[in-house]
Amino acid sequence: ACGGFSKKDDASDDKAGGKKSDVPQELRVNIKTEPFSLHPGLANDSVSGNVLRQTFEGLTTIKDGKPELAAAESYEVSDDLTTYTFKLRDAKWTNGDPVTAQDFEYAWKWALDPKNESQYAYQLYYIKNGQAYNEGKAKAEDVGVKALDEKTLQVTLEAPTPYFLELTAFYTYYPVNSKVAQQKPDWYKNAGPDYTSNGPFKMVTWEHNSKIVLEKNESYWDAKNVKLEKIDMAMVNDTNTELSMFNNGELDWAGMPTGQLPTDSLPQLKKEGKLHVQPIAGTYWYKFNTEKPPFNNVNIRKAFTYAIDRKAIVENVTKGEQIPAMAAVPPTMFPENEKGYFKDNDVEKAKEYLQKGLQELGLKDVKDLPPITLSYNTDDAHAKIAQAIQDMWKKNLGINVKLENAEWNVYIDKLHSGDYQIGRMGWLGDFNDPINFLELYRDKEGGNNDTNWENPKFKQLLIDSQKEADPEKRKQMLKDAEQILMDELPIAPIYFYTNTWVQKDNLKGVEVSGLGDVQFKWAYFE
Amino acid sequence: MAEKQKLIEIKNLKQHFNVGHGQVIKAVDGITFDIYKGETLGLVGESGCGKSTTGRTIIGLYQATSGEVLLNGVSVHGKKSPKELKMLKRKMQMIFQDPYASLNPRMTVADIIAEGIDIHGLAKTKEERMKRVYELLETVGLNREHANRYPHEFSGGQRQRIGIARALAVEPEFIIADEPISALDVSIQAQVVNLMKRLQREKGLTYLFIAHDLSMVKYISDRIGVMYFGKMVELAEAEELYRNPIHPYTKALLSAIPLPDPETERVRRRAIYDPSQHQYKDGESLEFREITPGHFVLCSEEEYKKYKATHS
Amino acid sequence: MEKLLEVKNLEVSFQTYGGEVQAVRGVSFHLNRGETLAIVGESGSGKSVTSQTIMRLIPTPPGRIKNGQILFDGEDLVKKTDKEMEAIRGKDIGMIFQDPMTSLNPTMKVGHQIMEVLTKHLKMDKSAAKERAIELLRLVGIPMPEKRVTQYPHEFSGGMRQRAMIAVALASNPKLLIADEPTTALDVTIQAQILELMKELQKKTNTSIIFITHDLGVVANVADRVAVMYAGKIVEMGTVDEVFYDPKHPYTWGLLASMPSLDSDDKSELAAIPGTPPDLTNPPKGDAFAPRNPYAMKIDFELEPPLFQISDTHYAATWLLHPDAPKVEPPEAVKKRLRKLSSNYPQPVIVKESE
Amino acid sequence: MLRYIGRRLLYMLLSLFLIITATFFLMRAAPGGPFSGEKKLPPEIEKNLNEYYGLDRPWYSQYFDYLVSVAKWDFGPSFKYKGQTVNDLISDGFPVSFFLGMEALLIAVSIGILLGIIAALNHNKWQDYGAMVFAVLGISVPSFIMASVLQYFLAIKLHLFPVARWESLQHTVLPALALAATPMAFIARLTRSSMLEVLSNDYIRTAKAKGLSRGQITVKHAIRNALLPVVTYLGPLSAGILTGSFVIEKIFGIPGLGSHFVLSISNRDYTVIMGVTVFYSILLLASVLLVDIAYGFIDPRIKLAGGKKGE
Amino acid sequence: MQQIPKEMFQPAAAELGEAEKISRPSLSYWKDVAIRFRKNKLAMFGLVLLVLLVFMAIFGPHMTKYDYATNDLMNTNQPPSSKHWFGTDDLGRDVFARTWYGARISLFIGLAAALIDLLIGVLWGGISGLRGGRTDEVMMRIADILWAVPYLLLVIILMVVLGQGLGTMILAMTITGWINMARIVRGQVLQLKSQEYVLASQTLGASTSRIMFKHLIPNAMGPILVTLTLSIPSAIFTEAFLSYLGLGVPQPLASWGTMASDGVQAMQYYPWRLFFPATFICLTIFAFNVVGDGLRDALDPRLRK
Ligand SMILES: Nc1ncnc2c1ncn2[C@@H]1O[C@H](COP(=O)(O)OP(=O)(O)OP(=O)(O)O)[C@@H](O)[C@H]1O
Ligand SMILES: Nc1ncnc2c1ncn2[C@@H]1O[C@H](COP(=O)(O)OP(=O)(O)OP(=O)(O)O)[C@@H](O)[C@H]1O
Ligand SMILES: [Mg+2]
Ligand SMILES: [Mg+2]
Repeated sequence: ACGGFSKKDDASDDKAGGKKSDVPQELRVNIKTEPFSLHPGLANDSVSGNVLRQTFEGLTTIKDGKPELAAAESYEVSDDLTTYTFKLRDAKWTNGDPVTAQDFEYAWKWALDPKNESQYAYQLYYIKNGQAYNEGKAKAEDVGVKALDEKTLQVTLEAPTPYFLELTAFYTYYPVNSKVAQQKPDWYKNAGPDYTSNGPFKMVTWEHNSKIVLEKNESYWDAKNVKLEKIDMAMVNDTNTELSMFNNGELDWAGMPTGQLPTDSLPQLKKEGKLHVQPIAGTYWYKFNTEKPPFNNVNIRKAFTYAIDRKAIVENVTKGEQIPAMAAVPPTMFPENEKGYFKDNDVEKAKEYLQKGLQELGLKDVKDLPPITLSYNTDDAHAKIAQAIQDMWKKNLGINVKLENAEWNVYIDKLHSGDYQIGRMGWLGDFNDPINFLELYRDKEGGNNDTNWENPKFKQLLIDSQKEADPEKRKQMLKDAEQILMDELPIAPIYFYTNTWVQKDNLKGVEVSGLGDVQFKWAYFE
Repeated sequence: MAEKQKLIEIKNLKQHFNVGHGQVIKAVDGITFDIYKGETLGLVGESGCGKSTTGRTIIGLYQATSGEVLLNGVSVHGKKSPKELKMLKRKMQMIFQDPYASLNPRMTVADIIAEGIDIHGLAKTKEERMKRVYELLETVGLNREHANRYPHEFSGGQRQRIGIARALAVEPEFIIADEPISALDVSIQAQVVNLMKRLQREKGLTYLFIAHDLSMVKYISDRIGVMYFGKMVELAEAEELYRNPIHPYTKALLSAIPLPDPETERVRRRAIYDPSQHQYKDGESLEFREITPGHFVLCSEEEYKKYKATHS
Repeated sequence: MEKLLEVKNLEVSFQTYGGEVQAVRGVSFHLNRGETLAIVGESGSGKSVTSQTIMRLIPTPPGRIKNGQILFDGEDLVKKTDKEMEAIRGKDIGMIFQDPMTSLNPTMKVGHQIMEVLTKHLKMDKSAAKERAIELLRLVGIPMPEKRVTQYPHEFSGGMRQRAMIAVALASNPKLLIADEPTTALDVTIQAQILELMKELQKKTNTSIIFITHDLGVVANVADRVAVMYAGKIVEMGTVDEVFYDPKHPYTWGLLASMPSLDSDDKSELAAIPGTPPDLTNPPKGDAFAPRNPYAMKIDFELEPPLFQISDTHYAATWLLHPDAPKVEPPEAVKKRLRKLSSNYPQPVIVKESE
Repeated sequence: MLRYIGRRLLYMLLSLFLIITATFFLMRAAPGGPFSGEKKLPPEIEKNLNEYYGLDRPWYSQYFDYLVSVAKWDFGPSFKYKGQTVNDLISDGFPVSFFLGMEALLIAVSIGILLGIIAALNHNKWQDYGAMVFAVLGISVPSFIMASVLQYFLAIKLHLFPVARWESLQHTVLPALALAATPMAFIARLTRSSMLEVLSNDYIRTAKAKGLSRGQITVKHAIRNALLPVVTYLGPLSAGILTGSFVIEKIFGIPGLGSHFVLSISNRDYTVIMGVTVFYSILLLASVLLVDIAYGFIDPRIKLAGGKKGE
Repeated sequence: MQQIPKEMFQPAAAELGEAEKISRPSLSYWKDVAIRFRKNKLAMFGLVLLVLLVFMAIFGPHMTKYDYATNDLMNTNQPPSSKHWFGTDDLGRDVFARTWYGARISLFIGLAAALIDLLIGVLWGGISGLRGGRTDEVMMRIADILWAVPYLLLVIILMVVLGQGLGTMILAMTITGWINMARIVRGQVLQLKSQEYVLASQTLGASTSRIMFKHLIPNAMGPILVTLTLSIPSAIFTEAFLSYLGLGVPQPLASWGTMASDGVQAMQYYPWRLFFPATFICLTIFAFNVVGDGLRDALDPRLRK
């Protein structure tokens, strides 16, 4: 395959840039909390991501759901799909240093270096010897990233990775100014001259736990397309306050992806026509512990899964125009999954399966079922959904389910150790590929599986798909795998996530990706 | 008073208060005396000279700075089991100088008086308890209607009587009466004093009677001690003390007693005590010496000779 | 002579759950400038309540002035508001309370409690007030007053607290000093000193004093006139000589007789008045003293005695003065005191009919 | 006195040690760890991290190292906020919390005492009832509701104050009020109750007899005697309020220390948990000591220092 | 002068016994308190209010045909109406039914926590203050330590070790709840223990417990009652906080605390979800406060109306 994107013309930008308006180009958003770290190699949370995405730029960037070249000017892929050679464009760090291939090499190896406390180093495991180096089994030189010269970066992968370009837009793949970083290891701790970045904005203020102020980076290669002069990021971790601030004119944007809207406000906002909704790559599901009775029985799992009225939940409980999920992979990746693999709220079938399941378990009646507990981590939204579903199971199946909530860490501990029957979980895509959702259930021991479910066919399909170069064939393999997942139902999907927000009417050009990431590079006020 | 049996022995008792800034108030500064079974020892002296403190230290409300108090030969202040302590408490009682402060504002008079009865289980039934309370009320010149009232509803004298009734309730052997009658009118004073005497006769009670009213002290006491500035300056039989006061302070005290006779009052002259009149030399040791049998005075060697000469 | 204070038919009672305690039941007396009136009487007879009522200090509720007038310098204090009373209290009328421990603020230095009066009424500045406070403490016979001003009440002995109270009351040279048992906790030498101090002050500033005490010796020493109270009423009132040398009321007899004598060596029982005082919630019909009165007559249980006037200054409320009453002998101890007083009327006159 | 304080300081050190120990072991006993996020980390990464932060060493060595570093007043790096040390977090957050806390304390104490006094002086009159209704609202409405209500009415409806954030003095008013409401109400109730007690004492009568006005009596004689319970309450309260409140900081987006108390625990950010706990404990122990010393000043009859009476 | 028959002036023997009239019935302090309390109208009103609340907690849920748990997703967030008297919540459940179910839990929790706080706090503070010296030092430092150890952590551990349940919840609620009370009581005891009447009782040989319960605690009742009335709302909301940790009442059961903290999120849109639970909490606290005040007044014989 060959690279090269149909480079988008700057037509739209000209339009906006052409008519100089006197509206102050200052954006005020809320990022909820202090970012854990603004070092691309250390960041591991969405807040940090939301800031880094404005101040840094990777080889590519996601626009309109597709990777688009950014720091790289062009790239080439070897035929075996394992070697990428990127040509960098002439770009500068905020301190005037040129952005070089060495900066990328340095950054990636830094993150993989086991001596550095990078939590997201595994995002770089696709690179050859990345994992081995991180585990201390290989040397830095062995890692498959190399600056051939100032402007050429060669990346060798462990295996063909069809979505590698998407990955390079992720913040762990961002470059770091190696000159500064080597001299000043503390460069990333505060705003200041040492904090150098290569993105459309530069950070001028970082008051910890209080706010971050970004200003337009004049030395950014695409500065002429950046309209915003300033972004003021508040850290207010309260949904009601956030919306109130927006209503009071203290914010220009409230809600996802940087913040969040209170669930109770959604109907009214919708009614007033203010609410923006966008589906994103994420699925909310319940996991069954397939080794604990009665959920070791597939028919019982089916009964429980079919007896959920997802439509009622998204319309009346979550209210964010989420999409009822009768599949695992979000429609942003598999558009046909809006329909799914089974019927929503199929009470008839559910009852049938229940009977079948009971028979198989040798039980006469639902009363003979062992006590069933539905667990979730404490959160208003989870609680509401759990109560709604509890009620549905009671009405539809006549089964009384106990609810149990716990603090996050306690809960996750239980889930990972298999000390649960039904547990709530959600998954937000890291990159734009179905594999990200399916491979969770590839291995019984896989860290995020928790269901103790494993299926050899499913596993094989996923492994094979990695080597498949033909996107169509690959997609089919993944769909087949998903079909298996939906037949066996170790999980009961509930809905696909959406992003909901409100924004100033005259704010345009904010780019929210299918993964739910936001970029303000192209944003402007009319 | 054939065989005088010592009930209380006080040996070189000292009670110093640390009032901060390194200052120490020597409220009681080394006093030694005995109280015999069945007698009344009167204690008089200038206000602030340490009478109350002596009483309170004897009964163990203060931890003595030094010295010893023995009751029937047993030290009062040593370590004791709760039971022993309780028994000891029953043997000794105190009538407090300040009638109001020593009554719990939230207890009825009946409960206050019955407290000792309850503590020591002296009444079997409720009726018996109330009967005792009524008796005691009447004994001290109150009436039953008062049983259900609260201390703040009483006049000063009435409060004092409640305190007396409380002390009597446990039938102690030894009562320290700290100005028990000064707030009472004379007729009630007479009643109380009669009562105390009667109890003494009937039950062999022993009293340490602290008061200012010298005529009453003289009337009730067998012996009288005179205190001045933390020290006992004179101790003698009541009659003897009145007739032959030796220490100049005692003389001043006696001369200051007001008499209930307007005419004599108009002409009475009182002696004034000036501690410097002793003209003690530095280093001169003052000791409590017996001038005539049973009559002790705090004096220097020189004074002792002088007193001895004039009083025998 | 000019009247400074005139109390007319004062009635004070307390509303308690058990009923109304009629603490003061129609008390009338007056006080001239520069004069000392001693009030003696049975404990609980209403002496303190009367004096506190003059200051308008009885707690309301439960206390209530039911009736009467208190004319001070011609103005009726009963009608004054609290605000108006503030200007009089402490300045024109000083008061020494009976209970020195609870009457002093436990958390305020003694000196400060004295200084308060000085700064409030005499508008002294702090250092002057402190000087004066030390001086006052010295005057009332407290040794080392410089040290004592900075101590707290609980570090004082009972008598010292009382003297501190006296210092507070004397601080502003009041026109009227009400001393409620000011010397009960004092030894006789200090007592004498205090009495002298008060007399001196009286001479200097023409202060009038109401002196409540149980010590008849003190009464003899300080009083110009004496009022004897029983069960909320004044039962006898007269000059000090009249009351000591020619008492008319059997209760006064009882009082005088129950004192032990200093000179005698007599250890026989004191002549106490038998019985218990009446409960003022249900004051008995007739003469309140009757049940304890060995001279009681039938009428004493029926009718309250009227007030008889024996001389210009001598009053007593007892049926014994009625012409129809049998002549009775007072007890021995009283008989010894009796003298013929020339000022007496030939016959006692009823001045106030009982109702 | 000095000896007493010296002895107390020793006890404080001992307490601090026990607090640290208890917290250390409770923290380690709690499920989860600083790196358990939404998505489970590959075990090798977790191993690296544990090594990096020394969590792989045996507990006793970690524990003793920790004690040593506390003694050096160095709480180490935060596990979550990479690049920030716990000392940074405290020195960033505490001034903010302190300022806000002081403001709230001032409001709570001044208005609380005032209300209490007014209520007591007008016992069972309308002022008393009014103050009581006010106090009941304050007591029964916790700060998170109070904050939202204040925000809704004063910021959103009336636009008197900004909704949130920590920018100017104006921004501090609402959070301070929300923070102060409950303590204020409680102080008012305490003051009222002990004022009533005090006002029925004889020395108040004496003060009246001196001709002091009601105001003077209250200020000079009554308050001090009535203050003891308030001071008792104020000790731990001020330690708590000055180190910030999670709820208030969350609702108003205030960069104070308070949020770390809760977030560090949810995050299992071990060093931060220990750091803020130690910091808070020191404040608490100190304020409790101050309260005890204050007792002696308020009521000279209370002698803590002497131990036994009469010594 | 009015004529009086001569025979009236006959001497009459004084009958001393006569003076005794029917005295007021012999009442104990506590009966006295009860009588004084009953005379206090406001306090009685508070008591009636409490009784009413308890009554509603028992019978309220049966007054409506709706159940506290049944969802009605088609009718979520309905304002109060003749059908749903207090409206519905965001799962369409009847707020009226939930409020009175919640009352059961919250009233129980409030009372239980208050009682336990009272018991432990008063004893702890009382002993600490009365004994003084080292005992005081040790006891108060224990309280400080408990107070300083992060509560959240403590509760998480409790939850993990003991699991969910009523016992764990009560334990979690009281583990630090009593400390405030202990501190207040200690302060009072320190102030009161040097009072003369305590000394007087000591000379009578009164035991420590007697001095405490007869003398110190009755005289410290004012602050104790005030603190107690504070501990009730704080328990009600602590329960809501514990729910957050999974230690509260299991959903879908409601308590006033959880309803209010839930409702405050929706305050701007569906105010009734906050209004009802919050109002009833306030009413409860109001009732407790006036009862407490009435009790305080009744306990103080010096204050009489
Ligand atoms: N607050 C009150 N409530 C009810 N009764 C009261 C109150 N204060 C005083 N009394 C009653 O009023 C009567 C008079 O009391 P008062 O204090 O005037 O007596 P007194 O003559 O001063 O006695 P004493 O010489 O003993 O001080 C007493 O019977 C007392 O019980
Ligand atoms: N708790 C205390 N702290 C400090 N000093 C005290 C304390 N109690 C008493 N004193 C001092 O001790 C001395 C003696 O006091 P005490 O009460 O024994 O006198 P007293 O002889 O009873 O006098 P009074 O006849 O006036 O009651 C006084 O100087 C007093 O100030
Ligand atoms: Mg004394
Ligand atoms: Mg009196």
